[in-house]
Amino acid sequence: MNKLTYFPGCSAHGTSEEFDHTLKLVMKSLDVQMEEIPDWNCCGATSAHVMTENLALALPMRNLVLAEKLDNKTMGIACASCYSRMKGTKKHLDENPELARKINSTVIDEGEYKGTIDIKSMLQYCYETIGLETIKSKVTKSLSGLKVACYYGCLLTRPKDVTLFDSPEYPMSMDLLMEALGAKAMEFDYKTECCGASFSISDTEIVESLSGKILEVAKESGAHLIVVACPLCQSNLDMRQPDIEKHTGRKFDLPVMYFTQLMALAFGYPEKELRLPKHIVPVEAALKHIGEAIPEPEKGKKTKKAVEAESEVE
Amino acid sequence: MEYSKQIQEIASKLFAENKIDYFVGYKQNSFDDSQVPFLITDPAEIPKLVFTDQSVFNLANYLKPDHTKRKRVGLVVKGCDSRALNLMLTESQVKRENVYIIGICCEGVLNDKGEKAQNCVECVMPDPVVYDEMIGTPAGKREYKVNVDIRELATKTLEERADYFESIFENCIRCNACRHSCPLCYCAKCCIDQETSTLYHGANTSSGAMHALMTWSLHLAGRCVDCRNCEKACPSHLPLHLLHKQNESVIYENFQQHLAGMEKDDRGAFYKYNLSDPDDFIL
Amino acid sequence: MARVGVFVCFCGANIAGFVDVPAVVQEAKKIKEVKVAIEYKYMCSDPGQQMIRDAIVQNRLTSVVVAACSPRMHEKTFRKALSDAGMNPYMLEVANIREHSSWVHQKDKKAATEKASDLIRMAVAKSIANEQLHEISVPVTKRALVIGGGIAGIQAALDIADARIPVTLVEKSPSIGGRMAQLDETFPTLDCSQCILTPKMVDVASHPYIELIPYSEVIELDGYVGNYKAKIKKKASYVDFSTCTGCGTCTQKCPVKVPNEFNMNIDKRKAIYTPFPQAVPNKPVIDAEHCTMLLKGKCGICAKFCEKGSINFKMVDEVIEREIGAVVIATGYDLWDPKPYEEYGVGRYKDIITSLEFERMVSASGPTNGVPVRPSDGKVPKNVVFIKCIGSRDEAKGIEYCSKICCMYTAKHAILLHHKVPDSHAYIFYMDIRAAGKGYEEFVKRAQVETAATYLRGRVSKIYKKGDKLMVRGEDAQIGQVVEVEADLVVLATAVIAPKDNPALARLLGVSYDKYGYISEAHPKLRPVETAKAGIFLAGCTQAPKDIPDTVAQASACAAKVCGLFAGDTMKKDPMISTINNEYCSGCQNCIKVCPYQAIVTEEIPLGYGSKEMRTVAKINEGVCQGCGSCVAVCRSMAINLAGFTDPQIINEIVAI
Amino acid sequence: METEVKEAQGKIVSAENPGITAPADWQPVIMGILCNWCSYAGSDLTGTSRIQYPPNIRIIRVPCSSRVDPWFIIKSLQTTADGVLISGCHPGDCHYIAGNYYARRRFLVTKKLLNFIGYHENRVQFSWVSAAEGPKFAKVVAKVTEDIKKLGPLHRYKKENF
Repeated sequence: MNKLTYFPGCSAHGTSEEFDHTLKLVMKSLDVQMEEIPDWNCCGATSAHVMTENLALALPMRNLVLAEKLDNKTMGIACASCYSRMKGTKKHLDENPELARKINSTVIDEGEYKGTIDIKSMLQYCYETIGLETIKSKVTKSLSGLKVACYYGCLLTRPKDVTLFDSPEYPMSMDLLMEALGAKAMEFDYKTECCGASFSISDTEIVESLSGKILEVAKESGAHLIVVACPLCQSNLDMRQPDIEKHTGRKFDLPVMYFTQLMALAFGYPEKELRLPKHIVPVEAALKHIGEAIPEPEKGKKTKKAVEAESEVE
Repeated sequence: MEYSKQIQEIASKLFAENKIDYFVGYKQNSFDDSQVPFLITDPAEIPKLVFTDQSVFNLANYLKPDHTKRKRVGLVVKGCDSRALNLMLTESQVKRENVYIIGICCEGVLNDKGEKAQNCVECVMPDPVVYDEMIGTPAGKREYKVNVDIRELATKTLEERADYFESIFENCIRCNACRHSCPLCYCAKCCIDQETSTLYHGANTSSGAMHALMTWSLHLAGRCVDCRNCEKACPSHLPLHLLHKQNESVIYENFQQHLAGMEKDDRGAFYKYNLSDPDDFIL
Repeated sequence: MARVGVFVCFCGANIAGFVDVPAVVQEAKKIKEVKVAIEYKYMCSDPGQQMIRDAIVQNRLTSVVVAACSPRMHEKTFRKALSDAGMNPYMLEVANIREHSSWVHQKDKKAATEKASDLIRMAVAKSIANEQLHEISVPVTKRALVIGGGIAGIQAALDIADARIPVTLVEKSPSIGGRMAQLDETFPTLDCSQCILTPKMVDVASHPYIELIPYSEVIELDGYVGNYKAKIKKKASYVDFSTCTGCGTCTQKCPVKVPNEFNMNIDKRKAIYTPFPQAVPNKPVIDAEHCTMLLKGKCGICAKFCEKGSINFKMVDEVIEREIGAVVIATGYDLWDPKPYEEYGVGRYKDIITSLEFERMVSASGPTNGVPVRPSDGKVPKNVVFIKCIGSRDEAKGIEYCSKICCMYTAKHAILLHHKVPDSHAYIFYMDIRAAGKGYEEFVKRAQVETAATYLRGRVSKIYKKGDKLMVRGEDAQIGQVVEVEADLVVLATAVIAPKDNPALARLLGVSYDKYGYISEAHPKLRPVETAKAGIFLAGCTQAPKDIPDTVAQASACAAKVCGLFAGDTMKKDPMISTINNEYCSGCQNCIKVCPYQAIVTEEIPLGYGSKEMRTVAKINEGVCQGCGSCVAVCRSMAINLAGFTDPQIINEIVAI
Repeated sequence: METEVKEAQGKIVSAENPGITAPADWQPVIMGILCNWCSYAGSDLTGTSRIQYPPNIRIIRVPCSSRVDPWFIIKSLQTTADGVLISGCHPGDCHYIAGNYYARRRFLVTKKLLNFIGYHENRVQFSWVSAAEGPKFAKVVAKVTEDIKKLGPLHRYKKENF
């Protein structure tokens, strides 16, 4: 029984409720007990850190202080930008203890900041702490035949020296996770490109062009659907898809699912548990591909040749 | 501390096995209870050999080339003496195979007032650091203490110190006994005696003495083992150890707690350096 | 009794303006050893020197003091004047009354004058203790060792050998030629690299004064300038070069195929191979890592087919020694591995290649017979994107410096692409175009105009796959927009880096190297081809990125330096070095401990006059001693003295005032 | 320990030994021993850039600070000099690789020993001056001169005839 301090972030209880829900299911079957931080507050993403630095630090710091109270080693964070704020803040505070003491004493009454807790995104937690082998073992319904494009977004692996997780430019953890579930992760170059998140209210056109690009390349890769680990990515790619299609005049119908949804599916939960109705772009069609046989591309042979290239005897 | 018997046995054994040509030890003085260095070539004289807390001299001095003529020598050394010998070996003044070393784990010798000598009270290494045969039980390395006189002088004003040392230098008669008694002053021709330099070292004046003694102590800085042979030899009873102990304390605290002659192949603090040596005294 | 002449210089108003020179001269006259004291406007001028020469002769002077500018300025000039007058040049002392008096005490003429007189007294006193010194001549072994057989090594070796000085050229690969042999055509003239290089390679092989040792490495160097001893390891080639005719049957018959490093692993070579057709020497070697005979003891086909029986699987590495006088380091460069550029998909996409791979493709003798093709499907590319500064000028992923040659060879590649595939189009992403050099800017223009290559100023942020195309997205800073280019082939201009074993070599030769691994020159401006260690020179990219013209120029400069070093049978050396009076030496060997140049050794001398017994004393190696005086200060017996700065001289100075 | 310098009726009172006084216009002699490659070149630069400094220093050129035998210092103090300044290359810059590291050790011990037998620590000073530090050399000389003026003339162990 692993224990995990859980920080859902604002969207988990709203737009990305399906993420939160399936995450809890998955963690249950992975035998992880999640303790949600009592009375957690906004991480300050997007708005706070453009206003005042200290506020941008104070908000996550309070959450960290609360998190340290329930004494678990690790804190798992659902939302990518919450994750980025928290981990960034922790790094900053650990590097400037003086500042940490100042903020702690002035604004935070919940207790003293120790900087002991280890922060992980839920993807990171599944990949590093639980491990692919355990996940494989839990799979009851393989997703074989399903082609997915894994989209990590900008914050999950960046900046490198903050996240200290996977490659900042071409991460593979989610892809491998999907392969573990039996699905086929396609070669997808836009997995870390910007989706225009912070403009999703102010200037939707930018969002459309940027997200449009992502959808386009995902389509190119031949994927049936896009897998994400971030609510904002999800809403941008899913919600805006119709408008994007209207603008570009291209039909994508690429459902955008959370990796936890697919995990839940693979772990044998019924489809209704996945909260599919919440999706704008219908998912069902894509999921039909499960079970199909994928024709082995000649790429595989090539790689074998590459191996021989080392030294071959006629 | 009474090891006369053991030493006599070893000496006779060495002569019997023809391992040595000379044996250098101590002999009782006829007129009082003090002792003198005693160099024997004839086994018949072995019974005269003694070793007690009166065996004050550093016999390593008798390994100087002009004394032993590079013959094979059996030698009695205390802790401090063995450190001097160690340096002589490192500086290739003595061939190891030419000397059979009888190391004494020293419990300290007496000064002429009959109490334990100052350098023995402050001794850091009473056991021999190099030997063929050891007598007594090792006491191990002791903690280094800055010499009591140095500490006391440090509390004096600059002027007081100056006057004190001027009086010392005034009383030096430039007999060079200190040099001759020091096992580490083995130079083929001492710089003080050289034509090129006598001019500068001056004659028997306080300034001449100051120059000679300062140069001498700087030549021994990082090498002096505090055996106090020089002081015992000085006819004017000058506290020559002050200069040496001063240098030793400076070197100890600044250069990785260096002490002379403790390890083999250690040539002394001036013949190596450390990138992190103190630099703050330099503008 | 010493007879000293004092010559005080006005240096125009430089000295006379702030020092009362006549008064100084009067003061000098009072010193009892001073027989003559003269003042003059410019002592360094011919008439000035003439005065000195005359005075020396007329007054039978034993030493001379010139009170003028810093000795670092004119000491040599005045020494020459002395020797012209038949006096030992080292009887000169210079009193620095300009830099140390007139220029720094301009507000206080009296003090400046007093100080000048004092400085002269000191100089006079010192000069009295001066000894007659004579230049030391060190024998030199007239043979140069050149390390590296690229164009730098080849040029240096040929130039030295043409001066009839024997050269040993050591190359670690089986053939000389280096990087230049891999190039197709060279900027800015587009003349074929092979055509201009191979004749030189042949010259090396046939030159009577060049000993070519291929497939070997220098493993040890000791000694000092003019008298080095080098140990060279000849790697086992398993082929007896003396009998091998280079017929090539073995290579045809060999069944083992190995990636061909000469062609950047685009095609295969055999396990017994010559790197390329024009190789010098044109003899094959066996690659022990892949030969099945050497690995598993099976096969041996090459041996069966070799008529001469030159193949010998028993061959082992052999170490040979050479006595040499000077060394030229010319180890060339490596190319940076672009792996860190993950956003470009380096390693994932076969159609992203490096410039040298492209160079091999367009080379007529290359693996694709001069036609660039896409590694993925072998199609001929139409749209080719070249990206510059891959690794260069990139603190985040690569190195800070500019690799210097990429701008030019990329322009060349655009032109070559146009030649080979006329209907193709080249897009070039660049940060700046650095085309400083004869005919370089024009060459870039040519690429832009004639071949209509599209130059886009900006970095590429992303490369992604679209069908079988590569989409290259980057910024065009000139229009301030993001652009996307659909490419069939992407060529990365990877940075030039120092060979990875440069530091090891530097340590073994005892020269210094910088943080990148390049060998450091003695002075960045004034001694660019020498290392800090006397007699060791450097040429080409082993020092820093360079193009071929610069490399060749530097190589020839090295040759000139080597020839200069070898002019005459002995090297002249400054006599101001340590000398040991072994009568006083007690053999404690502390001087050996502190000498930074290992210039002190021990010697055995008789214990006393006519004695059979020996004692050990120290001995100075005149060739090595640089005259720092460390040993003098640590010698308690004062047995060592430093000529020109002896204790008597310095003490005289101290007590003179 | 040392009493501060007092300007008493236009006289300099030695900080070392209040018993010793000197006229206010008294000028000390400072023996400067400079290494050829850094400090001497630096002092030349001071000259070529016309930076002014007190005229009390008398400069001796040696190849390297490691050439300086401690008894040069003692000698100077006994004969002509009221103070000594020794200058070499910065650590790591030694033209002879490591000479100044050996020198640094000897200097420290010598300085302390002289202070121990009654010389004020400012009598003997050391500096690292590079060939590029013309201004620094001027500063150093000014400081040393100032210090030694405070100390007044050196009286002990002076030799009249030698």
